[in-house]
Formats: sequence, C-alpha cells, structure tokens
Amino acid sequence: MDKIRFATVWLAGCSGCHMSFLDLDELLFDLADAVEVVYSPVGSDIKTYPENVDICLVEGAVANEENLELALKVRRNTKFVVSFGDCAVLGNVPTLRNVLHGPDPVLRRCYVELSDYGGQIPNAPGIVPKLLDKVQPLHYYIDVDLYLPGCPPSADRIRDAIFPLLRGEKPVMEGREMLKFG
Amino acid sequence: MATKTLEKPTSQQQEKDKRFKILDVVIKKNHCRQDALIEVLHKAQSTFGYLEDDVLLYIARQLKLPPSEVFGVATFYHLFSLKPAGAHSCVICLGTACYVKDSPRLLEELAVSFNLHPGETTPDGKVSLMTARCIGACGLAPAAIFDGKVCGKQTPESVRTQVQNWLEE
Amino acid sequence: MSVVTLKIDNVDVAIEAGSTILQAAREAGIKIPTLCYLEGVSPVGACRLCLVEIKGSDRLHASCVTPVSEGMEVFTQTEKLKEYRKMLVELLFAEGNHICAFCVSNGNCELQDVAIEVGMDHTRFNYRFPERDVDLSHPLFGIDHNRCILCTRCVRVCAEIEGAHVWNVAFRGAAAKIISGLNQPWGEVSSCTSCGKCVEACPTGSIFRKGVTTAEMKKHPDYIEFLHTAREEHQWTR
Amino acid sequence: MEFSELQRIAAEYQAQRKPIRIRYCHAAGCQSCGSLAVAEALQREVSAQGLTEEVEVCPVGCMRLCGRGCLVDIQGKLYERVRPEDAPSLVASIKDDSITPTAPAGSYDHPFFAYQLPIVLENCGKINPEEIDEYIAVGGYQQLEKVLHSMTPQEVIREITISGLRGRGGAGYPTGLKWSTVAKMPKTPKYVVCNADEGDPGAFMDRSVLESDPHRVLEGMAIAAYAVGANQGYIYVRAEYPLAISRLQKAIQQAKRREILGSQIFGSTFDFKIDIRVGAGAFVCGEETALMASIEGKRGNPRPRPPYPAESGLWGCPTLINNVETFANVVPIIREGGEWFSGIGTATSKGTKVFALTGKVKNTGLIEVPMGTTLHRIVMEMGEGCADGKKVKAVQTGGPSGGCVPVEYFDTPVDYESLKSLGTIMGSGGMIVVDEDTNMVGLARYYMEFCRGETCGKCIPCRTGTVQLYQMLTKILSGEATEKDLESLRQLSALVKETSLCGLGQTAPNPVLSTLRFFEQEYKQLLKS
Repeated sequence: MDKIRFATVWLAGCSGCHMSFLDLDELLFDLADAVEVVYSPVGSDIKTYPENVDICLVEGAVANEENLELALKVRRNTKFVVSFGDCAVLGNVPTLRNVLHGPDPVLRRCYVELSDYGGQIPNAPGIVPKLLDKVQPLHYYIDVDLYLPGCPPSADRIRDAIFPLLRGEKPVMEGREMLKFG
Repeated sequence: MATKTLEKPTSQQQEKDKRFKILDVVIKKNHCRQDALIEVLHKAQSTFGYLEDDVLLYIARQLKLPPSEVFGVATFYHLFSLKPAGAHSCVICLGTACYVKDSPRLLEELAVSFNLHPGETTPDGKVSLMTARCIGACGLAPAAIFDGKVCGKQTPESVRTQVQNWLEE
Repeated sequence: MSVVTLKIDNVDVAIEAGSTILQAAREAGIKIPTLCYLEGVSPVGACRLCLVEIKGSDRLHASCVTPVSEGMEVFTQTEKLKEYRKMLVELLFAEGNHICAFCVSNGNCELQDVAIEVGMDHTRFNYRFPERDVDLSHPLFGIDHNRCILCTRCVRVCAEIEGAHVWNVAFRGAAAKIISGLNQPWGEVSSCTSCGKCVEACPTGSIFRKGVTTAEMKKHPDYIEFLHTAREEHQWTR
Repeated sequence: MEFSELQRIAAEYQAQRKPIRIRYCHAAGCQSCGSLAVAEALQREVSAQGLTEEVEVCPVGCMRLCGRGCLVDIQGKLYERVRPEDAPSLVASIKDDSITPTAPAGSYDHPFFAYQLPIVLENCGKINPEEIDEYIAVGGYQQLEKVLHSMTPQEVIREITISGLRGRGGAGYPTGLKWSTVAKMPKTPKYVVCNADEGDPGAFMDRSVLESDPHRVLEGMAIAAYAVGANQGYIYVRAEYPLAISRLQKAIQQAKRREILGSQIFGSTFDFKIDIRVGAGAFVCGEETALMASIEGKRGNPRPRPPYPAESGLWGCPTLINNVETFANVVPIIREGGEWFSGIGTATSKGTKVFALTGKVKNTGLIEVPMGTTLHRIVMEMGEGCADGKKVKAVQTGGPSGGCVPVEYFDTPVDYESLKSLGTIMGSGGMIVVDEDTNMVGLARYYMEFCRGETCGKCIPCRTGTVQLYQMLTKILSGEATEKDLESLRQLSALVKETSLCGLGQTAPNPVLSTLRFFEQEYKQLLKS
C-alpha cells in the first residue's frame, strides 16, 4: 500500500503548533512509518505545495496574499484539510490587528511609529506579500475537514487527532482534552 | 475615554444657567419620581439641545438615581443625543413605505452632494442629518422632516435644495 | 411548603413549588449550561443557553426563569437544543474579541467551559472584530471590553448585593456596552467600593484583578452565592 | 356629570352648528400637504363671499385617502389634492351648482371607500378631534355612563368576550380573556395601559385614530379600567407622533374639565386617571414588557414571560395592556352588543381591521374592512394595484415581524389564522405593496437592518444573530454567496426565531423566511455559481 501523503503548512502563526507537533517525540517515528511527508516547514525541503496530498495540517490564520494563495492551493490539492491550532481555527493573536482598520495603520505602527529612526514601510514588490484587509481564520476562505483547536494543541491532542486519521477514522473531538481553546 | 468632572454644579452656575431651573420644574412636577426619568430627559434634551454630562449628573442627583442608570437610559433611546445638533435638522424617513419608494436614494444624494451621512452634522454646524424608522406619513412616501415640518413625496433634488438653502443661510 | 414532582430527561424530581426548572435540574444532578445565570442575583434569562423543551409546548423555555409545575416533562439535551446552544456560543465568539491564548482567565473561564461543553470546535459565523477598549483606571481591577459577553452579572451583583450601582448597560443592540458611572473611567466612579464582587461574578476574563497574567485569574462565582445565602440565613462562614 | 348633562351638551352643540359644513382633514398626513393653509383660504373665502352665517369650516380627523391630500368634504362631496388657490371655486360651488371647483373631485362610491366598514374609524373624518363636545354630540361617553350605572364589571367583560374581539396589536390574544384575567387578580392597585407605540414602519392606523378620535380611546380605556378594577391608566405614545400626543393631551384635559376623567365619574364610585408617557425612539418598546419598563423610566429591555403583565406588570401589579385599535373597538361593542360585533368577520376573527395601505399602490391610505376580506379586494380593488402600470408582486403585512404574501395568494381572506398559515402575521395592520421592480432579498435585508438597529441587545440570539443575518443577506446581495451561505441563513433564522427572548427577536427572521419561502428563486439567482 502507498504511504499516506502528509503535509503541514505554516501560515500566519507563531509556529508554536509546529513545535507542539515536534513534541510528538518518539511518535514521530510511528508517523514516519505511516506517512510520506510531502511538504512541511519542519519535515521537508520541498518548496512548492505538491498535488495529491492526503492530509494536511494548516497552522496559522490567513493574513496576507501569500497565505491566501497557499491556502487555496492546499484546498485544491488536498483530500483532508485540518485547521491546526487556534490561529487557523479562530484567527487568534494575528487577528488583533483587525481592530486597527486595515493594513496601512498596522504597517505604519510597526515600521514607522515604533522605529528608532528612519522607519519606512517595506514595499519590495514580489518579496513582501501584501497584507489582506483583515486577518481571518482558515475556514473563512476554504472548506475545512477537521478543526484541531489549542494554542498550541498539545502533543497528546495532536496524537489523538491525527493517528485515527491515518487509520481512516474520524477522531472524536469532544471534551476538555480535545477542544479547549487557548 | 474622556475624563469627566463630577463636582456638583455650584449654586452660582445654576443661577447663571436658568435652564437647570426649567429642569427643576419638570422634576418637581413629577415629585422627583424615578419613573419620570424619561420625561425629564425629554425636557433636558429640548432645553439644552443635547444631554451633556453635567446635565445627566444633575438629573441623577435630583431623581436620586445612580449615574450609570441615567446614562444607560439616556443612551438606550434614539431621540436622546449626547452630542450637540446642527442649527437645522433634516430627518429622512426610512420606513418601509418610504423604503420601497426609494428613500435610500435621498440619503445617497446628501452623501454625494454634501458628504453628509446619517447621525452627522455639517462641519459648519448648520445641518444635522438623521433617519427615522417611520414617521407614520406613509401615504406621502418618501417623507422627510425639515426642522420639524413633515414634507411628503420627496425627491433627491428637493432634499438637496432644502439642505443647500440652509447651508447658504 | 408544597412540593411538585416533574420529570427532567426522564428522571423523576421532587422539588419545592416555585422553584425554577434550572434549580430542579441542578438538584437532580442534571447539568444545563448557563452563562448569565448567577446564584444569588436575580435571573434575566438573557443568554438562552439554559433553554429546554417542555412536553406539550412548542416553544423553548429558559430554565432559569421558568417555574416548575406538577407533572411537567422537561428535556434538556435534545438534538435541537444541543445545536442551538452550540450556535449561541459560536455567535458569542464571533461577537467579541475572545483570544483565549493570552487571556488572564484562560483555563478558568465559563465561556471557554461552555464552548467545550457544547462541543464547539470553531465558529461558523463571521468575526466582527469590534473595536473595544480596556479600562485600567481602577487601582485594583481592570475591565477589558473585548472579552465581555454582556451577561450583566457585574451589573446585577453591584446593584443587588453591594448596592453601589457602579455598572450598567449603555447604548443598545450591537453597540451595547457595560459602563461604569456616567460612562467614566472605572477608577473615577465614586460609588465603587472596590469590593471586587464584579470580578468574581464575571464569567470571562473581562473584569480581572490587576497584576495577574495569562491563565492566572481564578474566579469564584460561588462566592456571590455564599454572600447571598449568608445574608438570608445569617450564616457567615462558608 | 350625569347622562342628562351629556345630552344637554350634545344638544347645545348641535344647535350652534351652521347648516353647511366644509370639512377638511387636519391629521398629520394632510397637514404635511398644507391642509392648514387650505383651511385658512377656505375660511377667508367664506367671509369674502358673505357666507359666514351659514357655512363653517370644520377641522376633522383622517379622511383616509392619505395619498391624495389635502382632502376636503363639502356636504358629502369629496375633493382631493386641494390647494389654497382652489378655495374660491370650492366655496362658490356651494351656492352655485354651475361652478365646477378647480380641485379634483373624489368619490365615496369608489371601491376604496365603498368596501369599507368603519367601526373603529366611524368618527374619523367626521368630527373635530380637538373638541370634546363634538365627540359628545355624536354620542360619545354615553357608553361609559351606561357601563358605570347599569353594568357590573363582569357584564362588561362578558360582552367583550362574546364579541370575540382579539388584540389588534398583532398577536390576536382574546381581549375578553385578558380582561377577565386582570379582573380576577387579587392584588391592587391595577393599571390599564394603552400601547400607542406604533413602531412598525409602514403602519399608521393608531396614529390616525389618536389624531382623529382620541376621546374614543379614552372612553374605551375607562370602560376597561372599570371592568378590571383599575384607577390609573397610561397611554404610551411614540415621540414620533407629536400631533397625536398633543391631541391626546388636549383630550385628557377636556375630559378632566368635563369631569369624565377623575374622581367619582358620572356620580359613580369609579375613579380613573390617565397619564401620557412619551417614548423616546425605541421600536422594542412596543413589546409589552419593554413598554412597561419604559413607563417605569428604565431602559426598554424586555423580560421573560411568565409572569405575564396581567399578573405582574407595572411596578409588579396586575396590568392590562391593549393596543389603541383594541380600545377603540370597545365603545361600539358596548353600544351595539357583543353579538352584533361577533356577527362581523370570520369564524375566528371577529369585527373589522384597520389597515394602512401603502407602498407601490395607487390609492394609499387608511382602510377599515371586515375580517375575512381578501387581499385581492384590498390591494387590487380598493388600492387599484400599482399606480404606474407595473405588476403587483406581493404585499408585506406585519412589518419587520411579518412576511410577504405573493400575488398568487391574494384570494386569501385576511384574518389571524389565514395569514399565519402563509407564514406572516396580521401585525398591527401595515400593508406594504411591492411591485415587480422590488428586490425581495433587498426587502428582507431592509427589515433585518431595521431589527439589527432596534434590538435591545439583551439576549444573545437577537443581539448577535440579527447582525449576522444582515451580513449574510448583504453577502447574498453582493453576489458573493454560495448555496452553503443560503443554508446558514436558514439555520440562523431558525435559531433567532426559536431562542430569542422576546417578540422582536422571535419574529425578526420572518421577512427572511417568508421571502425564502415564496421567492427562493430570487435568492438563488444571486448565488455565485
């Protein structure tokens, strides 16, 4: 049998969910036995999101055009998308900028007002992706098959969510252990 | 959040300001009853033009109500305003009959011509624009109220002309 | 005192006449989620989480304000109720700016608990991202309106138990907001006794004690119940 | 004050009248068309033509065909769209048949009037609402006198019960049952409240009644107070109706002066006082528990029921709340008997109903028809369809709490049950006609925008649900929505309807559900493929 084509994606998040993923520790060996990691900031060097992915964990909210493009691609190329962690599920910390009304005040605050001297807003075309008007959770833009909340989700929670998936079962997302936000 | 003064208005201030006396009349007429709060706020609104903090505080003291309650009630009802209004008022009715007869276009016209939106007053303080849920003049839709006078069958042009005339006063 | 008997989720319950369905359910060990309800202050029936179905009625009833009656058959966990409760919690999350990750009450929050209880894993509704402020003018406490769910427990506890009337709801609808005094900074409201009851009453991390950081704010809403009972029964120890 | 006194006032008043009367409407609608200037011109002309001895110009209440104001009636001839410059020819035509007045002539034979059965509006457009003696001259306050001297409270309630009268505010609760519940409450004091917070956009029946015949409402309230044992009444009027407020104030003053309100009315032991409470712009205050909170000077937040106002209302006391039109029906029921009233209308809905017919309809105005009249008769015959040759698409009843009835269902008789079966409600009586150009999704969003702005914010589903529903409808209108959004719209509508605390939230999704039911195609056409 072919191995499950497995990916993880990192959008607007702190990478904490990926760190927690790595906390699976020795279970990573079991995972490695079951899957082929085809795309992941922590498990693969491939730079473009491939086709025919079976399962993808998406960390982070959608904050800029690059995030959005990748999210749409993930959906197109993936059978089962997991919204991975509070930023993907709820928007969480990245959405704090939304109350500032659009990207311009955010960039000004960040790069001009808070700079020690000579602040300027980075604008190199093709390098700095354009910020979207509002940061949104992943499911605002694409259909999501499973929500895995937590900031970050604990390694145990990740285990209890993804190992059933590998067996082709839907994990039971119930109770404090599996659902608590934060 | 603006800091607010909490001193009781001194007797001198009150003497200066006869308007507090007008308020006192209504309060006395209602025997300082707390259920008269809305009546008193109506009077305050018409006497002072809007409900300033010191007015609200004065009412709270006279009716022996917590300031939080007075503020809560004053901000619940559309007709009470915490901000001063313009010299002239234009109210566009957005009742259903007016709506199906295109009253939103009247608002669009004012937004385009004068950059005036509901709830706003022109920078020169001359005209305030408000909307009403329904003024009951549905037979004459779309309707507007110019300085208290109900005018039926309005068009974007007629509304613009009226506001223009006020601005040129 | 007369007693009525009723069935809640097919369990027979006997309780004093005049009690509410919620009281009866709690006595029978049946859990109905609540947010605006707080033992010790008057119920307002506003959060709608405690809605139940009653046999013979085509409406849903808020169990915190509906009195029991003889022979009543109550259902607290039908599929419809479960779905509605979940949607209500989702609506709350979409309404404010609830970011558990760095909230003082993370892990000790009734909103978070209710979300778990109803099985909410995300919200289907669009976030509103309202612009709300934080008031830190009080020397001991703070209020973060981003986390407020307008349950009015602070308003009621301050008015009904402390008698200080610091809080009220101002404005209306989507703009409704908890205010202190004349919409002043909390620290400037002279009637505040700094008793801290609102802090204990607040179900979320909206009202908190200064100096606590993420997940450190423990709340004791049962303290309000204790105060209320103590007054009624002259039993001043817990 | 005694009965003979009433008769004396009536007789004296009649004796003073001049033989020829020019009646002009001075209710709010015609006033805003300049009816006061018309009246002045008419008066001037009467003097100029030397007719002051025999002709008088009389201000009267609403003459119903509001869309064609100013309305003037000269000896049973109706004139429409009268302007001050029409006065000379109008006055001259009184004496000289050969003169044709310049104002367009209307006709009472027109279906708009012919199908009406004025019971509530029997005095509207006939008497001067600012003059109590005119009301007395048409038999006013005789029923109150009769009730106080020859009927027990139980007999009054029985008569109302027999009549089958149901609440005209919208929900249609049996009035007799409500009265008898309040009457049986042991606790005192009791209160009678008249709900005149007519907030539905597009409805102005109550305003017209208050502006045209305020004493009838006062008399109805006094009879109700006697029946339930109350001594204090409140009329809660919305501030948007200044003319209605001033006429009510005047009416109460006059009634007090005539000792019809106050202590020991008509020499009986019954005392009754009425105070006016003016709203301040809050639609939700039409909901009875919110209305009571507002009368008590509080935020207009509804509270859960039970307890119902009949048991625990104003200040925790038993309170009878009825709407203006309900109270206005009391006098004719007492006068003619409950049996008479129950002979009008349908099996479950008795009497007549006043509707405000507006929107894209040729004849806009106020109509009073027997319950069971079909929508076709109302909209197509009385209203004559759309003015500009457009096709009528539907009629919206019940305002933001109601729904629309498409033209295919116009053979529906208008009564509480039939409208309910079509997913709408009778409501207070607003009927807004929409034509083929009206976008029904846009109309649904209009109502949601209304509810979003009017929700008090107390309960979660109404406070947050209306905002979300509004956003969903906006998304659909912008062409960005998918089938999934339509499903969410349905789900959320069901939630708000079933879980909201008060009537505002419980009915807020109705316009959405109703347009989804009859005009789903319009929603589907807007979806992204």
